[in-house]
Amino acid sequence: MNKKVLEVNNLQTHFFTDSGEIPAVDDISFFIEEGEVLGVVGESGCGKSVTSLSIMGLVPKPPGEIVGGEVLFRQHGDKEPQNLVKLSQKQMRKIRGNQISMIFQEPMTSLDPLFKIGFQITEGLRRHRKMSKKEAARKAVELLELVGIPRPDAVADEYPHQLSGGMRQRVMIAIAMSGDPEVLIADEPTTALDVTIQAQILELMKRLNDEQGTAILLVTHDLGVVAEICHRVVVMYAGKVVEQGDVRTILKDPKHPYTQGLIRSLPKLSNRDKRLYSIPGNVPKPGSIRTGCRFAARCPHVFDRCVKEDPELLNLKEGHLCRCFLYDENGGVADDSKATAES
Amino acid sequence: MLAYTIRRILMLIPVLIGMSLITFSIIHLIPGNPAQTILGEQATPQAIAQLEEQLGINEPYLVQYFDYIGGLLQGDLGQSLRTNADISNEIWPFLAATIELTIFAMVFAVIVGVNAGIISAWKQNSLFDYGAMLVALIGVSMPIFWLGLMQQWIFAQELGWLPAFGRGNPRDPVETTTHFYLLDTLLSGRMDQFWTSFRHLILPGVALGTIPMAIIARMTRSSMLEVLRSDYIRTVEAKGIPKLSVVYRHGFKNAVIPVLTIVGLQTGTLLGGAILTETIFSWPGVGRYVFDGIGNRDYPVIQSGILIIATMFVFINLIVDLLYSYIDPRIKY
Amino acid sequence: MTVKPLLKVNNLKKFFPLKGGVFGKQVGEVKAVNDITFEVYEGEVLGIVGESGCGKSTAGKSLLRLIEPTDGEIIFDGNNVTDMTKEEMRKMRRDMQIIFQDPYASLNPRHNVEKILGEPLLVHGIGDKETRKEKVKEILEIVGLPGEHASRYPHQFSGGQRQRIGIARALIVRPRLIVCDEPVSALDVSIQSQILNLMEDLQEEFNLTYIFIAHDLSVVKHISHRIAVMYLGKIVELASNEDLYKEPLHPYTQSLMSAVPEPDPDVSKDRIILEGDVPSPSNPPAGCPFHTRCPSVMDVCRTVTPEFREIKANHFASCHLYNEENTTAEKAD
Amino acid sequence: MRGPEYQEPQVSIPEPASPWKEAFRQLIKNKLAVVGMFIIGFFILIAVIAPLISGYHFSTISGAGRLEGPSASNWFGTDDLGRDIFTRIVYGARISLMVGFFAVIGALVFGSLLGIIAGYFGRWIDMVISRIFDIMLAFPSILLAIAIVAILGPSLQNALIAIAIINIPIFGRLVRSKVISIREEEYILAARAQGMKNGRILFHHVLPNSTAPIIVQATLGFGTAILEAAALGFLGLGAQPPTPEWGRMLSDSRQYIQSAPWTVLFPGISIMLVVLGFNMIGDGLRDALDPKMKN
Amino acid sequence: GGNDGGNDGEGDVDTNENATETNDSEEGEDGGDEASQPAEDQTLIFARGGDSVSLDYASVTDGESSRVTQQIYESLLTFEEDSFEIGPGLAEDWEVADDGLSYVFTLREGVTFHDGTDFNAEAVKLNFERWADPDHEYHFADEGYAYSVYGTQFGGFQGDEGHVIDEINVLSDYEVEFVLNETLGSFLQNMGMSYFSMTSPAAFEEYGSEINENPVGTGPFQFVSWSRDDSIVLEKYEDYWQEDLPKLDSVIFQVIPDNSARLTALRSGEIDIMDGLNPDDLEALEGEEGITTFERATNNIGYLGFNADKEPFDDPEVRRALNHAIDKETLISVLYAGMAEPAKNLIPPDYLGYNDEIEPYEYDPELAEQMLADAGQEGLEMDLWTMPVARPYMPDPERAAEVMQANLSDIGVTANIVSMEWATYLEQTEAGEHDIFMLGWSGVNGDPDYFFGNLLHSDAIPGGNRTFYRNEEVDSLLDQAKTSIDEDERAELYMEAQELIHEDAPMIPLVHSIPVLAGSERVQNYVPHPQTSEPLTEVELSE
Ligand SMILES: Nc1ncnc2c1ncn2[C@@H]1O[C@H](COP(=O)(O)OP(=O)(O)OP(=O)(O)O)[C@@H](O)[C@H]1O
Ligand SMILES: Nc1ncnc2c1ncn2[C@@H]1O[C@H](COP(=O)(O)OP(=O)(O)OP(=O)(O)O)[C@@H](O)[C@H]1O
Ligand SMILES: [Mg+2]
Ligand SMILES: [Mg+2]
Repeated sequence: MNKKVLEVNNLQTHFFTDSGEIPAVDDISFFIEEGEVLGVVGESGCGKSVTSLSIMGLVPKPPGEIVGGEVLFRQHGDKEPQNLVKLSQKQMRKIRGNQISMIFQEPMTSLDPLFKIGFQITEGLRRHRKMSKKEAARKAVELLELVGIPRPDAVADEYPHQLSGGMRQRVMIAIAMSGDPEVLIADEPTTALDVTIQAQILELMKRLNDEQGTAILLVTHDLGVVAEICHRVVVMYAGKVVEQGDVRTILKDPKHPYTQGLIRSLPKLSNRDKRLYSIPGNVPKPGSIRTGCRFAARCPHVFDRCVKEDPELLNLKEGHLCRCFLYDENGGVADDSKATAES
Repeated sequence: MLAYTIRRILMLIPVLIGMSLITFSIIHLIPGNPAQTILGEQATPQAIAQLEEQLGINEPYLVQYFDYIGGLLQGDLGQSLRTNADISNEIWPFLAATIELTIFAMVFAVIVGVNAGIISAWKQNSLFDYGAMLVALIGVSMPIFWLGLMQQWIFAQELGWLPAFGRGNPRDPVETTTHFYLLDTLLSGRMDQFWTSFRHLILPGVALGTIPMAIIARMTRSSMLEVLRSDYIRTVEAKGIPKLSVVYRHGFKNAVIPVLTIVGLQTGTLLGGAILTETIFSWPGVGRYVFDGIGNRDYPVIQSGILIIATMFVFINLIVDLLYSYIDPRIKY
Repeated sequence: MTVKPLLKVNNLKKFFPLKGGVFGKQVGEVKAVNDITFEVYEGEVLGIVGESGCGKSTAGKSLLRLIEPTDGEIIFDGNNVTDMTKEEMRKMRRDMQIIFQDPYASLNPRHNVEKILGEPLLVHGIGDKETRKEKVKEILEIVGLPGEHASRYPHQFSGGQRQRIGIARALIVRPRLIVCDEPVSALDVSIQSQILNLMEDLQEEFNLTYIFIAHDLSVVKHISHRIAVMYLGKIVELASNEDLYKEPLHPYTQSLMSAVPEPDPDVSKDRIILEGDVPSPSNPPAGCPFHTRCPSVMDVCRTVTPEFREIKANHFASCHLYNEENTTAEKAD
Repeated sequence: MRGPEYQEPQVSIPEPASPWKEAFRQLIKNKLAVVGMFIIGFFILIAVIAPLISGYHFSTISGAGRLEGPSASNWFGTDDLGRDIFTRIVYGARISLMVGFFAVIGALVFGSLLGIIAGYFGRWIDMVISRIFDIMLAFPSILLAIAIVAILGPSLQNALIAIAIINIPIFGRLVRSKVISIREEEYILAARAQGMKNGRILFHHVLPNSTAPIIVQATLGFGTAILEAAALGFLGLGAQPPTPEWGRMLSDSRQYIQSAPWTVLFPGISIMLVVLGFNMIGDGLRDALDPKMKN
Repeated sequence: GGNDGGNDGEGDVDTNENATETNDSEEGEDGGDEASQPAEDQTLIFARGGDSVSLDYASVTDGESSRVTQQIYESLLTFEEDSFEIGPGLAEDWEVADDGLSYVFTLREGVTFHDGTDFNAEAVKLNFERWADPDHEYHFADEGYAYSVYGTQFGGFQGDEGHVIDEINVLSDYEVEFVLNETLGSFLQNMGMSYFSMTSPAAFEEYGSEINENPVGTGPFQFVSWSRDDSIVLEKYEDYWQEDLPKLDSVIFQVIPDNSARLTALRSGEIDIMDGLNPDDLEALEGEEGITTFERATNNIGYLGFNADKEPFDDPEVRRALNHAIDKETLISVLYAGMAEPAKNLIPPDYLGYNDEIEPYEYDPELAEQMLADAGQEGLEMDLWTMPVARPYMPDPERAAEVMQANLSDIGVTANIVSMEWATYLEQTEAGEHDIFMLGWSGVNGDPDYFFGNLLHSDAIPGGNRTFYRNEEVDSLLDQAKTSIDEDERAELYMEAQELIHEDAPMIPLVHSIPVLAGSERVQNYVPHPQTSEPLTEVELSE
């Protein structure tokens, strides 16, 4: 079994706003192994971005704050993992962009419009590695080549607005890859892109994962993307992990009613059902439901206990976890659920 | 870029014509006969009639206007009715005094305002933020003439730290070439005079600069807050760049455009709005020159003064516009 | 499905002027919609897919003359929409409605739901106050919202609920044709299926005709009877749902389909990954607009714009690959 | 099919909260804005009940009690004509508030009208109106005000007119830009798609949505107008004696700043407080109504 | 202006004197001087509220201009240090023909202009002709020059009917004759006015119409520089004809518009003399270490005039009643801090023919109210016009109006204060639009005719007579006094006129203000002249 590079344990990130405390990330645990692509899926507002920002130590503060849990990062060669949550901002800066880097959803707005591409790619490097200007310039071109940008020399001398969305996202990846990170966190890297461009970027990420062995935490809401590139998947709902497992299990044999519903409600290219399945109700904001299963209000199998108690994340089988009262420890169907559960 | 500059300058022409027309109409709507004003209560009707004749103020307005514009095109601003002096010669020292004061005030306002704004945004909701923004709020609410009076009273009269009036020590007049005292004293190598002139600038400069400072601080803060929340700043943060560099290099550069706009607008306002400060601090500037001109019904003086101020204002904004494209590569005209 | 065309669009064009230069003259144009022709039959759903910026929205808005088309002909139910006066057009709007992509931007934040939904009735003079109120309640229930919500304001609804309001607004005047401009792309997956189902139900219930615009091929495929694929302002392929999926003719359609990721790890596809980006519509390439990225590009593609022709029965495409003389050449490859 | 009966997971929102009520709720959460409202409320109160709270008349001259310091009988002392400064400040509140109110209303009405015309009709009308605004704004406002007062003659009423005039382009531009930007909003497109006429779109959709920034500007404009009136008063171009206008009181007393500082202190503080109050409310309103609007 | 006068300096004494002085100032640095010892730096800074308009003395009338031109220029005759008593100036001697139609002036020899050229009879002729003759090459009418004082004092300009100077004859290099076509009682007084002083003919040649910025005279100081609205710098004219004078090395006229800033500057020693002291500050200054005050003899009148053409002010009884209503003492204490005399006549007390026998109308509100009632004017309401600008005789007209408004309301009269732009004010009062109005008058040459003739003679309607007072008897008394050249006879006539005027009460004479200046105690020999300005020839700074 591979080593875990990054381990998130019971992470809690809350926002303290005028309208009260919002537990955007509410007791989340998962890990990434070396060279692995882990997908985090979930609908808008369920806390995916906040999770990734928490790992990076970039939660906007105020109003956000990590109120509990730890983020263990095991650097290559190190025995003892570091708890990133405990590090000072200064120590964090050494890790950010160097050992862990991140790319964002909006390629159109994620690059500083006033600086040249070349500068932006190597800004972090020059800081972390004390590179000379010349070296940095060469490295920038190298990285642009790596992410498959045509005319890398010219592009390094251009400004972001001169590039298309796909190119910019490649540049973002180049920036992220500049420090040879062990973990790359990609927060919805293709959501804003067209399908044809998305295919290019996914291809690129796959290649980097293969060739450089970089572990990737891929945040997305698109199960298609997950199927395409991820090895394992974490499904989030309203700030909580509801299901976790390898990609085949999650997509082919999901256990949690939410995951099931999600997959069934997708229109698919290959078969045209007359009617889509749909999960009723709305996606709740984290914090709007305080007790019971967060999904209870929309769940077709809901029964009394769901509303009263918080379900635990159960290990159904090796590496497949699910947070639902329908199941018991061993992946069987729990007794009390049978009464109300319909098929 | 060049095309844009040319277009902008061409676009100024109707504005300038409109301005001159409005100024001209306004001043001729002002009641009161310049001849009577100049001669005062002890003048005889004959003397007034004679003076009117000589001043040429009995001509039809349009004739006067075209005379004026004709002269203007040849760089002739006309003559003051009161002093008979050529305005083009006479106005420069006033203008220089105002420009020097304005620049000083603006430099003060920009340095203090921008940094206060940046730090406030950086340390949002900190004690500094609250303090600075409260001060800024009071700053924009302060009647400038009252602030000036209070400063003069406290720092010049009660404490005696700084001179209360004028541009320099009257006993030791500055040898003027450019009429910018700081420059003139440097040119003549008189460091003592330079220091004196500088000290004279402090009170009026600070009084004049306080309101723009407050406005700039508020603007910088809100602009910075927006920028600091933006995606690309998060990217820079994710690269592990030190906060100072994030805030000043990336943050401020991106936040600077609205700040620059305000600086441009405020500079224009200061140029004309210095009347009050100039009166309080006996600063021989162009605001007072025009204000006195109004009092004296000195048409050419009012006309030229306002036109020059407005033209400068318009050009400052042009420069600001052009600066945008220098700072922001996305703006190409 | 009847075979009567409800809407005929002939050679529709929309070019946006590009301004620049010293005098702000037009220096070019964005060919957002560049000569498209199609028909929509009563009761059918015509899907339009294409990547961002290919002109889908522009086409949709031009159909309703919310944007004045540059050229072309739109015939709705035998009436030439392009020739109508303003007032005729206004009346016409009862029959042709639109649903927008952004459920946040398309509802007036200052109006409550009752006003939003009641206003279309009012301007078309339908019913009195009471009946309008009734109708609002009725339509709300139809789109799956409690009637009491009528007094609420848009900000009190979630995205999906807002989109339901948008649909209700389009529906309340009982139109015959609704242009749906990406009605689900801003929504979450679980909400998206709700809205898609709702729209399907409504279509059957009220015998509506939809022009359904989306960039998501699987969504379009799910809801449409026929699909038009757009690229750079042109329709490159138009066929029935089944035909298009079974046998995409145009290389662009083929690569688009292969690029759509399926949420099924077992479906393994031969991906055709296109090179580069979509060219700018202000400077479209000569010849076939797709030739810069086409995997099977030929010399003729670079110079000659392919004709939009019926290649198989009811299956249209514009590609040189299917020209008589080229077919053999291609096969030989 | 729709799922089984599900209860909406709603955080209980009190029923129909119009954007205005929503904004008001936001506003009263803002501490500074509340302080501002108290300040303005206070000044309005003393302005209204002025005759009740002071035993003097604002123009009662007493040669004997000149330039007396603050005392139990004259809370803020007396001025050079022996008039009670407190009384004059209290009556002065009437003047300042009135000037602020009418100048802003005037500028608002005319500015909005021009702005709507320019923004809505566009083309050459917009060109002409915008150029006029440009030209007016190119003049330093205080100079323009001075010139206008010079034409009309110095008086409170004329100062008010001048202030209204110089503020017209500020409101005009704001309204114009709002109208133009709102015209591009999707809900306006939607309204057109519903078959609404231009007039209806303008009055039911465009205008209600531009009110927020206008209200904010108007509130801040109160402060500016009061400052401008005081500046004109200070230059002797505003209210004429014995009207107890604060700016005028300041300039009349400035020669006594050393011997009798209270004569200068209190009018200045009053101006500052009122303006501060309006600015606080304005800032609060901006945050509450239109968080994106800057400056 | 250029300074070539220094080298042309003749006379050993002068040069010696210079040498010693320079020595003094160079060596004095370490020498501990006594208190009364002259200071080493003889630069006097005179601070004032406004700048000069022009340095061509005759073309401007404002006091601030003449304050400077007094130092640069001299006229043929001069006034006594502190009165309008006439004495020799550039003319050593003068002779009047018996018929009063010819005056011969004998000029001082050896006087040079600052540009080194000689002062002589030709220069006198040229200067006078320049003013009198609109076609004269140095008249500069097209450049906007106007010589209104000349017109006023000599009855107009060449070609005008009333112009009294018929011709000017150069009898010799140093003798010049003025031939008049009618007698003028104030002719000699006029010759003492600083307006009629001598500019170098060579300077006209050189500077043309820019003479206003390049003054060249014979006075004790010569022009160095002028930065507008800021300062004018003058320096000692080394070849000045009065030996050992001036004592100052240079004089700087500094503009500080704000009264209190000016006082601060004085206290801090940045300036030496300041004009326009707030009367209220006077008390504070008394006994203040190092600061002294100078009172200028009064030379003006501030009055409240009635419009005798309007009801009810055409009724002398009403006018007299209102005369009793105004409390001049309060006015003086509130507005002038005591630095004014209550007025009962039109002319200031030191003037020729001042009638001290006149019993002033006492302040008596009850009597006033009674008299008004008797005249049938109860509940009288009127507009009280007040000037928008401060004048020498009325430092704060609007406040004064407020005080009088209060006085009037005490007797049941409602006065609405009306103010308008200054020129308009003057035009409208001249046109008789007002009910009652405030205004004043300042003397220029110490001659009573300048007051009476301009303010109360019916010939001055329309014009200076804004009360529309017409009394033929008074007119004829004034006419006789004007042309007479016998001082005693003139005094007699004026006394008589004043009695009639007092009885008719066309105005309420309010005050003769006493301008106060403050200065450092270092300033020696400074004597303010009633004329509002004075040469600083004798002034000296002590340590
Ligand atoms: N700055 C903030 N202030 C207050 N609440 C916040 C803030 N940022 C995030 N949240 C809350 O955290 C929750 C999770 O947000 P997050 O951005 O992680 O969602 P997400 O899963 O990334 O959604 P999306 O798919 O839209 O990107 C949101 O519902 C929001 O209420
Ligand atoms: N008002 C306009 N002025 C100028 N160009 C425009 C305008 N509106 C659209 N365009 C241009 O026309 C082209 C087509 O735009 P359109 O909005 O129709 O694309 P779309 O297919 O709807 O894209 P999306 O999927 O992003 O909504 C784009 O290049 C766009 O930049
Ligand atoms: Mg996110
Ligand atoms: Mg679109």
